[in-house]
Amino acid sequence: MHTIKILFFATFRTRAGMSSMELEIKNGSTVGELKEILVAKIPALEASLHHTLLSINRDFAFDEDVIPEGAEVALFPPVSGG
Amino acid sequence: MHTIKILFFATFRTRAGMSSMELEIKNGSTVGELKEILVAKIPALEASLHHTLLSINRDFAFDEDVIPEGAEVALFPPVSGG
Amino acid sequence: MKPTFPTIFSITEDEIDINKLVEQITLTSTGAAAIFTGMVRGKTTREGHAQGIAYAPHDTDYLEYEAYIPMAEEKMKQVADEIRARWDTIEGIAIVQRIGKLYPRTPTVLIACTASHRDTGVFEAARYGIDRLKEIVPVWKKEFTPSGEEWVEGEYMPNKND
Amino acid sequence: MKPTFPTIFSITEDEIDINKLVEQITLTSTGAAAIFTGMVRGKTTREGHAQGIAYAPHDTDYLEYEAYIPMAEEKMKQVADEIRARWDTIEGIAIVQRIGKLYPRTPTVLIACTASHRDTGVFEAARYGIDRLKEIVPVWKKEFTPSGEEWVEGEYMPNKND
Repeated sequence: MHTIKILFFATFRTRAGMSSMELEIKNGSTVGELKEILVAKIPALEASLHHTLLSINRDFAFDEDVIPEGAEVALFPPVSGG
Repeated sequence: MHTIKILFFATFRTRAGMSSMELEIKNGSTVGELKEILVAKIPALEASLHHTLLSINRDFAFDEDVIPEGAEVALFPPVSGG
Repeated sequence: MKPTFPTIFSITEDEIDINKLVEQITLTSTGAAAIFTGMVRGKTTREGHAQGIAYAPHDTDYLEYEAYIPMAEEKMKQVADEIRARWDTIEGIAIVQRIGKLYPRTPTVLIACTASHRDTGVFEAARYGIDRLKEIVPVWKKEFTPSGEEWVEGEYMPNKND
Repeated sequence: MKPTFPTIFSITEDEIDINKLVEQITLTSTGAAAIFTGMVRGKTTREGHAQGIAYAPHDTDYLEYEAYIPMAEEKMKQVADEIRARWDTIEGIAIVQRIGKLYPRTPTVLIACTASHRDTGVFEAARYGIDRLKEIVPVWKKEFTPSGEEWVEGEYMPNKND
Protein backbone atom coordinates (compact mmCIF):
# COMPACT_ATOMS: atom_id res chain seq x y z
CA MET A 1 0.00 0.00 0.00
CA HIS A 2 1.07 3.57 -0.58
CA THR A 3 -0.49 7.00 -0.27
CA ILE A 4 -1.26 9.23 -3.22
CA LYS A 5 -2.61 12.75 -3.37
CA ILE A 6 -5.65 13.42 -5.53
CA LEU A 7 -6.57 16.89 -6.80
CA PHE A 8 -9.95 17.85 -8.26
CA PHE A 9 -10.47 20.77 -10.61
CA ALA A 10 -13.44 22.62 -12.15
CA THR A 11 -16.58 20.43 -12.31
CA PHE A 12 -14.76 17.62 -10.53
CA ARG A 13 -14.03 19.83 -7.57
CA THR A 14 -17.71 20.79 -7.42
CA ARG A 15 -18.88 17.19 -7.76
CA ALA A 16 -16.38 15.77 -5.28
CA GLY A 17 -17.15 18.62 -2.88
CA MET A 18 -13.42 18.99 -2.18
CA SER A 19 -10.31 20.16 -3.95
CA SER A 20 -7.99 17.39 -2.78
CA MET A 21 -7.78 14.18 -0.77
CA GLU A 22 -5.16 11.64 0.23
CA LEU A 23 -5.83 8.00 -0.54
CA GLU A 24 -4.12 4.70 0.19
CA ILE A 25 -3.95 2.39 -2.78
CA LYS A 26 -2.38 -1.01 -3.47
CA ASN A 27 1.04 -1.08 -5.09
CA GLY A 28 0.65 -1.60 -8.82
CA SER A 29 -2.84 -0.09 -9.00
CA THR A 30 -3.74 1.35 -12.39
CA VAL A 31 -5.60 4.51 -13.32
CA GLY A 32 -8.60 2.39 -14.33
CA GLU A 33 -8.65 0.74 -10.89
CA LEU A 34 -8.31 4.10 -9.16
CA LYS A 35 -11.33 5.40 -11.05
CA GLU A 36 -13.41 2.48 -9.78
CA ILE A 37 -12.28 3.14 -6.21
CA LEU A 38 -13.12 6.84 -6.55
CA VAL A 39 -16.60 6.21 -7.97
CA ALA A 40 -17.31 3.82 -5.10
CA LYS A 41 -16.27 6.51 -2.62
CA ILE A 42 -17.80 9.50 -4.44
CA PRO A 43 -20.78 8.38 -6.57
CA ALA A 44 -21.27 11.94 -7.87
CA LEU A 45 -18.16 11.46 -10.02
CA GLU A 46 -19.62 8.59 -12.01
CA ALA A 47 -21.68 10.63 -14.47
CA SER A 48 -18.69 12.48 -15.82
CA LEU A 49 -16.13 9.71 -15.59
CA HIS A 50 -16.30 8.82 -19.29
CA HIS A 51 -15.18 12.38 -19.99
CA THR A 52 -12.46 12.64 -17.37
CA LEU A 53 -8.93 13.79 -17.93
CA LEU A 54 -6.50 12.40 -15.43
CA SER A 55 -2.89 13.30 -14.79
CA ILE A 56 -0.13 11.61 -12.84
CA ASN A 57 2.64 13.88 -11.68
CA ARG A 58 1.45 16.59 -14.06
CA ASP A 59 1.34 14.49 -17.21
CA PHE A 60 -1.74 12.99 -18.85
CA ALA A 61 -2.35 9.37 -17.81
CA PHE A 62 -4.59 6.61 -19.13
CA ASP A 63 -6.54 3.66 -17.73
CA GLU A 64 -3.76 1.08 -18.10
CA ASP A 65 -1.04 3.28 -16.55
CA VAL A 66 0.26 2.12 -13.18
CA ILE A 67 0.25 4.79 -10.48
CA PRO A 68 3.71 5.29 -9.01
CA GLU A 69 4.30 5.54 -5.29
CA GLY A 70 3.38 8.87 -3.74
CA ALA A 71 1.98 10.17 -7.02
CA GLU A 72 0.13 13.46 -7.43
CA VAL A 73 -3.00 12.53 -9.37
CA ALA A 74 -5.48 15.08 -10.72
CA LEU A 75 -8.97 14.66 -12.17
CA PHE A 76 -10.53 17.28 -14.36
CA PRO A 77 -12.75 17.85 -17.41
CA PRO A 78 -11.41 18.62 -20.90
CA VAL A 79 -9.62 21.93 -20.63
CA SER A 80 -11.31 25.20 -21.58
CA GLY A 81 -8.62 27.83 -21.13
CA GLY A 82 -7.49 30.50 -23.51
CA MET B 1 -0.69 75.64 -68.86
CA HIS B 2 -1.19 74.87 -65.19
CA THR B 3 1.01 74.53 -62.12
CA ILE B 4 1.58 71.28 -60.32
CA LYS B 5 3.48 70.49 -57.15
CA ILE B 6 6.13 67.78 -57.26
CA LEU B 7 7.40 65.98 -54.15
CA PHE B 8 10.54 63.85 -53.99
CA PHE B 9 11.10 61.13 -51.40
CA ALA B 10 14.00 58.91 -50.27
CA THR B 11 16.60 58.41 -53.03
CA PHE B 12 14.70 60.79 -55.30
CA ARG B 13 14.97 63.57 -52.77
CA THR B 14 18.72 62.95 -52.54
CA ARG B 15 19.11 62.81 -56.34
CA ALA B 16 16.95 65.85 -57.03
CA GLY B 17 18.65 67.74 -54.24
CA MET B 18 15.27 69.06 -53.11
CA SER B 19 12.14 67.75 -51.47
CA SER B 20 9.63 69.60 -53.62
CA MET B 21 9.22 71.96 -56.56
CA GLU B 22 6.46 73.68 -58.48
CA LEU B 23 6.29 73.22 -62.21
CA GLU B 24 4.18 74.62 -65.06
CA ILE B 25 2.99 71.98 -67.51
CA LYS B 26 0.75 71.97 -70.56
CA ASN B 27 -2.86 71.00 -70.08
CA GLY B 28 -3.31 67.34 -70.94
CA SER B 29 0.28 66.36 -70.15
CA THR B 30 0.74 62.74 -69.19
CA VAL B 31 2.94 61.16 -66.55
CA GLY B 32 5.25 59.88 -69.28
CA GLU B 33 5.66 63.40 -70.66
CA LEU B 34 6.29 64.78 -67.17
CA LYS B 35 9.07 62.25 -66.63
CA GLU B 36 10.79 63.47 -69.82
CA ILE B 37 10.51 67.07 -68.68
CA LEU B 38 11.94 66.18 -65.26
CA VAL B 39 14.90 64.25 -66.65
CA ALA B 40 15.71 67.18 -68.92
CA LYS B 41 15.65 69.49 -65.89
CA ILE B 42 17.33 67.11 -63.42
CA PRO B 43 19.59 64.62 -65.24
CA ALA B 44 20.45 62.86 -61.95
CA LEU B 45 16.94 61.38 -61.99
CA GLU B 46 17.47 59.48 -65.21
CA ALA B 47 19.34 56.46 -63.81
CA SER B 48 16.51 55.47 -61.49
CA LEU B 49 13.61 56.47 -63.70
CA HIS B 50 12.89 52.93 -64.89
CA HIS B 51 12.30 52.04 -61.23
CA THR B 52 10.25 55.06 -60.23
CA LEU B 53 6.95 55.02 -58.45
CA LEU B 54 4.83 58.04 -59.15
CA SER B 55 1.64 59.21 -57.53
CA ILE B 56 -0.94 61.81 -58.50
CA ASN B 57 -2.97 63.19 -55.64
CA ARG B 58 -1.79 60.34 -53.38
CA ASP B 59 -2.71 57.47 -55.69
CA PHE B 60 -0.33 55.50 -57.89
CA ALA B 61 -0.19 56.79 -61.47
CA PHE B 62 1.21 55.40 -64.72
CA ASP B 63 2.83 56.75 -67.88
CA GLU B 64 -0.39 57.17 -69.87
CA ASP B 65 -2.31 58.93 -67.08
CA VAL B 66 -3.13 62.59 -67.71
CA ILE B 67 -2.10 64.93 -64.91
CA PRO B 68 -5.07 66.94 -63.64
CA GLU B 69 -4.86 70.65 -62.97
CA GLY B 70 -3.07 71.61 -59.78
CA ALA B 71 -2.13 68.02 -59.02
CA GLU B 72 0.18 66.93 -56.21
CA VAL B 73 2.65 64.60 -57.89
CA ALA B 74 5.23 62.54 -55.99
CA LEU B 75 8.25 60.55 -57.19
CA PHE B 76 9.81 57.84 -55.08
CA PRO B 77 11.44 54.39 -55.19
CA PRO B 78 9.61 51.14 -54.43
CA VAL B 79 8.52 51.35 -50.81
CA SER B 80 10.57 49.76 -48.01
CA GLY B 81 8.53 50.39 -44.87
CA GLY B 82 7.44 47.99 -42.20
CA MET C 1 27.11 30.21 -31.99
CA LYS C 2 23.36 30.02 -31.48
CA PRO C 3 22.14 32.56 -28.92
CA THR C 4 19.93 31.42 -26.08
CA PHE C 5 16.34 31.79 -27.18
CA PRO C 6 14.00 33.09 -24.48
CA THR C 7 10.91 31.12 -23.54
CA ILE C 8 8.47 32.76 -21.15
CA PHE C 9 5.42 31.04 -19.75
CA SER C 10 3.24 32.03 -16.89
CA ILE C 11 -0.12 31.69 -15.22
CA THR C 12 -0.92 35.01 -13.64
CA GLU C 13 -3.68 37.06 -12.05
CA ASP C 14 -2.08 40.25 -13.35
CA GLU C 15 -2.90 42.21 -16.47
CA ILE C 16 -1.21 40.90 -19.61
CA ASP C 17 1.37 43.47 -20.72
CA ILE C 18 1.87 42.76 -24.43
CA ASN C 19 4.52 45.47 -24.86
CA LYS C 20 6.65 44.00 -22.11
CA LEU C 21 6.26 40.39 -23.19
CA VAL C 22 7.18 41.15 -26.80
CA GLU C 23 10.18 43.14 -25.59
CA GLN C 24 11.31 40.15 -23.52
CA ILE C 25 11.38 37.84 -26.54
CA THR C 26 12.98 40.32 -28.96
CA LEU C 27 16.64 39.59 -29.70
CA THR C 28 19.09 41.65 -31.74
CA SER C 29 18.39 39.28 -34.63
CA THR C 30 14.60 39.59 -34.33
CA GLY C 31 12.65 41.35 -37.07
CA ALA C 32 9.14 39.94 -36.68
CA ALA C 33 6.68 39.01 -33.95
CA ALA C 34 3.33 37.29 -34.40
CA ILE C 35 1.11 37.63 -31.37
CA PHE C 36 -2.27 36.18 -30.51
CA THR C 37 -4.41 37.42 -27.67
CA GLY C 38 -7.82 36.11 -26.65
CA MET C 39 -10.37 38.23 -24.83
CA VAL C 40 -13.53 37.61 -22.82
CA ARG C 41 -16.48 38.05 -25.19
CA GLY C 42 -19.39 39.95 -23.67
CA LYS C 43 -21.60 39.00 -26.60
CA THR C 44 -21.37 35.69 -28.41
CA THR C 45 -23.41 35.63 -31.61
CA ARG C 46 -22.13 32.46 -33.23
CA GLU C 47 -23.94 29.25 -32.44
CA GLY C 48 -21.53 26.71 -31.05
CA HIS C 49 -21.19 23.55 -29.11
CA ALA C 50 -19.08 22.33 -26.25
CA GLN C 51 -19.00 18.66 -25.33
CA GLY C 52 -21.73 17.96 -27.85
CA ILE C 53 -24.10 20.47 -26.24
CA ALA C 54 -25.24 23.31 -28.47
CA TYR C 55 -25.21 26.83 -27.11
CA ALA C 56 -27.15 29.73 -28.47
CA PRO C 57 -25.98 33.32 -28.90
CA HIS C 58 -25.75 34.79 -25.42
CA ASP C 59 -24.32 37.51 -23.20
CA THR C 60 -21.54 36.97 -20.66
CA ASP C 61 -21.17 39.02 -17.48
CA TYR C 62 -17.73 37.64 -16.64
CA LEU C 63 -15.63 34.50 -16.58
CA GLU C 64 -13.78 32.91 -13.71
CA TYR C 65 -10.64 31.05 -14.71
CA GLU C 66 -8.86 28.45 -12.66
CA ALA C 67 -5.74 26.44 -13.44
CA TYR C 68 -3.82 23.44 -12.21
CA ILE C 69 -0.85 25.74 -12.06
CA PRO C 70 2.21 23.44 -11.90
CA MET C 71 0.86 21.18 -14.65
CA ALA C 72 -0.25 24.18 -16.73
CA GLU C 73 3.29 25.54 -16.59
CA GLU C 74 4.75 22.20 -17.66
CA LYS C 75 2.27 21.94 -20.53
CA MET C 76 3.04 25.50 -21.65
CA LYS C 77 6.69 24.53 -21.76
CA GLN C 78 5.69 21.50 -23.82
CA VAL C 79 3.76 23.72 -26.27
CA ALA C 80 6.87 25.90 -26.63
CA ASP C 81 9.04 22.82 -27.21
CA GLU C 82 6.60 21.57 -29.85
CA ILE C 83 6.72 24.94 -31.60
CA ARG C 84 10.53 24.89 -31.67
CA ALA C 85 10.54 21.33 -32.96
CA ARG C 86 8.26 22.35 -35.86
CA TRP C 87 9.76 25.77 -36.70
CA ASP C 88 13.48 25.98 -36.00
CA THR C 89 13.35 29.63 -37.13
CA ILE C 90 11.49 30.72 -33.99
CA GLU C 91 13.60 32.84 -31.64
CA GLY C 92 11.50 33.81 -28.62
CA ILE C 93 8.22 32.39 -27.33
CA ALA C 94 5.88 33.84 -24.70
CA ILE C 95 2.81 32.00 -23.43
CA VAL C 96 0.66 33.60 -20.74
CA GLN C 97 -2.70 32.62 -19.30
CA ARG C 98 -4.42 35.04 -17.00
CA ILE C 99 -6.71 33.52 -14.36
CA GLY C 100 -9.25 34.86 -11.86
CA LYS C 101 -12.39 36.88 -12.48
CA LEU C 102 -12.22 38.49 -15.93
CA TYR C 103 -14.68 40.82 -17.58
CA PRO C 104 -15.60 41.30 -21.26
CA ARG C 105 -12.90 42.91 -23.45
CA THR C 106 -10.12 41.77 -21.09
CA PRO C 107 -7.23 39.83 -22.68
CA THR C 108 -7.05 36.42 -21.00
CA VAL C 109 -4.34 34.66 -22.96
CA LEU C 110 -1.31 35.54 -25.07
CA ILE C 111 0.95 33.60 -27.40
CA ALA C 112 3.80 35.44 -29.06
CA CYS C 113 6.53 34.10 -31.31
CA THR C 114 9.46 36.02 -32.74
CA ALA C 115 11.79 35.31 -35.67
CA SER C 116 14.21 37.18 -37.87
CA HIS C 117 11.72 37.56 -40.74
CA ARG C 118 7.96 37.33 -41.09
CA ASP C 119 7.98 34.55 -43.72
CA THR C 120 9.62 31.98 -41.46
CA GLY C 121 6.55 30.53 -39.78
CA VAL C 122 5.90 33.05 -36.99
CA PHE C 123 2.20 33.34 -37.85
CA GLU C 124 1.77 29.58 -38.13
CA ALA C 125 3.73 29.04 -34.89
CA ALA C 126 1.51 31.46 -32.93
CA ARG C 127 -1.61 29.82 -34.36
CA TYR C 128 -0.28 26.38 -33.45
CA GLY C 129 0.52 27.64 -29.95
CA ILE C 130 -2.97 28.87 -29.15
CA ASP C 131 -4.56 25.75 -30.65
CA ARG C 132 -2.36 23.49 -28.51
CA LEU C 133 -2.85 25.58 -25.39
CA LYS C 134 -6.59 25.11 -25.77
CA GLU C 135 -6.08 21.35 -26.05
CA ILE C 136 -3.59 20.43 -23.35
CA VAL C 137 -2.99 23.24 -20.84
CA PRO C 138 -5.13 22.53 -17.74
CA VAL C 139 -7.14 25.72 -17.35
CA TRP C 140 -10.91 25.95 -17.04
CA LYS C 141 -13.41 28.74 -17.05
CA LYS C 142 -16.78 29.20 -15.45
CA GLU C 143 -19.12 31.47 -17.29
CA PHE C 144 -21.45 33.88 -15.48
CA THR C 145 -24.39 35.02 -17.61
CA PRO C 146 -27.61 36.90 -16.83
CA SER C 147 -29.30 33.49 -16.53
CA GLY C 148 -26.82 31.74 -14.26
CA GLU C 149 -23.37 30.21 -14.07
CA GLU C 150 -21.85 27.22 -15.80
CA TRP C 151 -18.47 25.55 -16.18
CA VAL C 152 -17.28 25.59 -19.76
CA GLU C 153 -15.84 22.25 -20.75
CA GLY C 154 -13.54 21.66 -23.68
CA GLU C 155 -13.79 18.85 -26.18
CA TYR C 156 -10.27 17.61 -26.69
CA MET C 157 -9.35 14.25 -25.17
CA PRO C 158 -5.56 14.02 -24.81
CA ASN C 159 -3.68 10.97 -25.98
CA LYS C 160 -0.32 9.47 -25.04
CA ASN C 161 1.53 11.97 -27.21
CA ASP C 162 0.07 14.95 -25.37
CA MET D 1 -27.62 45.94 -36.28
CA LYS D 2 -23.96 45.81 -37.17
CA PRO D 3 -21.83 47.79 -34.74
CA THR D 4 -19.31 50.28 -36.09
CA PHE D 5 -16.01 48.53 -36.53
CA PRO D 6 -12.99 50.62 -35.53
CA THR D 7 -10.18 51.19 -38.01
CA ILE D 8 -7.06 52.92 -36.70
CA PHE D 9 -4.16 53.93 -38.88
CA SER D 10 -1.30 56.23 -38.13
CA ILE D 11 2.20 57.29 -39.00
CA THR D 12 3.88 58.33 -35.79
CA GLU D 13 7.21 59.17 -34.22
CA ASP D 14 5.99 57.82 -30.87
CA GLU D 15 6.54 54.41 -29.35
CA ILE D 16 4.04 51.80 -30.52
CA ASP D 17 1.80 50.89 -27.57
CA ILE D 18 0.47 47.44 -28.45
CA ASN D 19 -1.69 47.19 -25.31
CA LYS D 20 -3.48 50.41 -26.12
CA LEU D 21 -3.95 49.69 -29.82
CA VAL D 22 -5.41 46.25 -29.15
CA GLU D 23 -7.70 47.74 -26.52
CA GLN D 24 -8.92 50.31 -29.07
CA ILE D 25 -10.00 47.60 -31.54
CA THR D 26 -11.58 45.27 -28.97
CA LEU D 27 -15.38 45.27 -29.02
CA THR D 28 -17.78 43.49 -26.68
CA SER D 29 -18.10 40.81 -29.35
CA THR D 30 -14.33 40.39 -29.77
CA GLY D 31 -12.68 37.16 -28.64
CA ALA D 32 -9.47 37.08 -30.67
CA ALA D 33 -6.72 39.40 -31.86
CA ALA D 34 -3.88 38.55 -34.24
CA ILE D 35 -1.09 41.08 -34.12
CA PHE D 36 2.07 41.48 -36.14
CA THR D 37 4.92 43.74 -35.14
CA GLY D 38 8.18 44.25 -37.01
CA MET D 39 11.37 45.36 -35.30
CA VAL D 40 14.69 46.82 -36.39
CA ARG D 41 17.15 43.94 -36.70
CA GLY D 42 20.59 44.68 -35.30
CA LYS D 43 21.98 41.54 -36.89
CA THR D 44 20.82 40.16 -40.22
CA THR D 45 22.15 36.68 -40.91
CA ARG D 46 20.01 35.68 -43.88
CA GLU D 47 21.30 36.49 -47.33
CA GLY D 48 18.82 38.53 -49.25
CA HIS D 49 18.28 40.84 -52.13
CA ALA D 50 16.56 44.13 -52.70
CA GLN D 51 16.00 45.46 -56.18
CA GLY D 52 18.04 42.62 -57.62
CA ILE D 53 21.09 43.49 -55.51
CA ALA D 54 22.25 40.78 -53.11
CA TYR D 55 23.10 41.73 -49.55
CA ALA D 56 25.26 39.74 -47.21
CA PRO D 57 24.74 39.13 -43.50
CA HIS D 58 25.46 42.40 -41.74
CA ASP D 59 24.99 44.54 -38.64
CA THR D 60 22.71 47.55 -38.43
CA ASP D 61 23.33 50.50 -36.11
CA TYR D 62 19.95 52.09 -36.72
CA LEU D 63 17.36 52.88 -39.37
CA GLU D 64 15.87 56.18 -40.36
CA TYR D 65 12.31 55.97 -41.64
CA GLU D 66 10.52 58.58 -43.70
CA ALA D 67 7.00 58.58 -45.10
CA TYR D 68 4.87 60.46 -47.58
CA ILE D 69 2.44 60.88 -44.73
CA PRO D 70 -0.88 61.83 -46.37
CA MET D 71 -0.53 59.14 -49.04
CA ALA D 72 0.67 56.60 -46.48
CA GLU D 73 -2.47 57.21 -44.45
CA GLU D 74 -4.67 56.78 -47.51
CA LYS D 75 -2.90 53.57 -48.46
CA MET D 76 -3.22 52.24 -44.91
CA LYS D 77 -6.94 52.87 -45.13
CA GLN D 78 -6.93 51.01 -48.45
CA VAL D 79 -5.14 48.05 -46.85
CA ALA D 80 -7.81 48.01 -44.12
CA ASP D 81 -10.57 48.15 -46.75
CA GLU D 82 -8.97 45.28 -48.65
CA ILE D 83 -8.82 43.23 -45.44
CA ARG D 84 -12.50 43.86 -44.74
CA ALA D 85 -13.41 42.97 -48.33
CA ARG D 86 -11.60 39.61 -47.98
CA TRP D 87 -12.60 38.69 -44.40
CA ASP D 88 -15.99 40.03 -43.41
CA THR D 89 -15.46 38.52 -39.96
CA ILE D 90 -12.85 41.12 -39.03
CA GLU D 91 -14.04 43.56 -36.37
CA GLY D 92 -11.24 46.04 -35.61
CA ILE D 93 -8.09 46.88 -37.56
CA ALA D 94 -5.06 48.88 -36.41
CA ILE D 95 -2.17 49.76 -38.73
CA VAL D 96 0.70 51.83 -37.38
CA GLN D 97 4.05 52.76 -38.90
CA ARG D 98 6.60 54.41 -36.69
CA ILE D 99 9.05 56.75 -38.43
CA GLY D 100 12.21 58.60 -37.44
CA LYS D 101 15.49 57.21 -36.11
CA LEU D 102 14.94 53.71 -34.76
CA TYR D 103 17.39 51.38 -33.08
CA PRO D 104 17.64 47.57 -33.08
CA ARG D 105 14.92 45.74 -31.12
CA THR D 106 12.49 48.67 -31.53
CA PRO D 107 9.04 47.84 -32.97
CA THR D 108 8.59 49.89 -36.15
CA VAL D 109 5.28 48.64 -37.47
CA LEU D 110 2.11 47.04 -36.18
CA ILE D 111 -0.88 45.38 -37.81
CA ALA D 112 -3.62 44.06 -35.55
CA CYS D 113 -6.94 42.49 -36.51
CA THR D 114 -9.70 41.42 -34.14
CA ALA D 115 -12.64 39.04 -34.59
CA SER D 116 -15.08 37.12 -32.45
CA HIS D 117 -13.17 33.84 -32.78
CA ARG D 118 -9.65 32.84 -33.77
CA ASP D 119 -10.68 30.57 -36.65
CA THR D 120 -12.28 33.34 -38.70
CA GLY D 121 -9.25 34.59 -40.60
CA VAL D 122 -7.62 36.95 -38.06
CA PHE D 123 -4.18 35.41 -38.56
CA GLU D 124 -4.50 35.46 -42.35
CA ALA D 125 -5.83 39.03 -42.26
CA ALA D 126 -2.89 40.29 -40.18
CA ARG D 127 -0.46 38.52 -42.49
CA TYR D 128 -2.16 40.02 -45.54
CA GLY D 129 -2.04 43.44 -43.91
CA ILE D 130 1.71 43.47 -43.32
CA ASP D 131 2.39 42.05 -46.79
CA ARG D 132 0.29 44.79 -48.41
CA LEU D 133 1.75 47.54 -46.24
CA LYS D 134 5.19 46.53 -47.46
CA GLU D 135 3.96 46.75 -51.06
CA ILE D 136 1.93 49.94 -51.28
CA VAL D 137 2.34 52.19 -48.23
CA PRO D 138 4.88 54.92 -49.13
CA VAL D 139 7.47 54.58 -46.36
CA TRP D 140 11.21 54.21 -46.86
CA LYS D 141 14.11 53.44 -44.60
CA LYS D 142 17.75 54.36 -44.71
CA GLU D 143 20.06 51.89 -43.07
CA PHE D 144 23.09 52.98 -41.06
CA THR D 145 25.71 50.26 -40.67
CA PRO D 146 29.32 50.23 -39.42
CA SER D 147 30.36 50.59 -43.07
CA GLY D 148 28.11 53.46 -44.13
CA GLU D 149 24.56 54.41 -44.91
CA GLU D 150 22.22 53.33 -47.67
CA TRP D 151 18.60 53.74 -48.68
CA VAL D 152 16.74 50.44 -48.64
CA GLU D 153 14.54 50.08 -51.70
CA GLY D 154 11.66 47.70 -52.05
CA GLU D 155 10.91 45.51 -55.03
CA TYR D 156 7.19 45.79 -55.59
CA MET D 157 6.00 47.80 -58.59
CA PRO D 158 2.38 48.87 -58.04
CA ASN D 159 -0.21 48.38 -60.76
CA LYS D 160 -3.53 50.08 -61.50
CA ASN D 161 -5.29 48.01 -58.83
CA ASP D 162 -2.99 49.24 -56.07
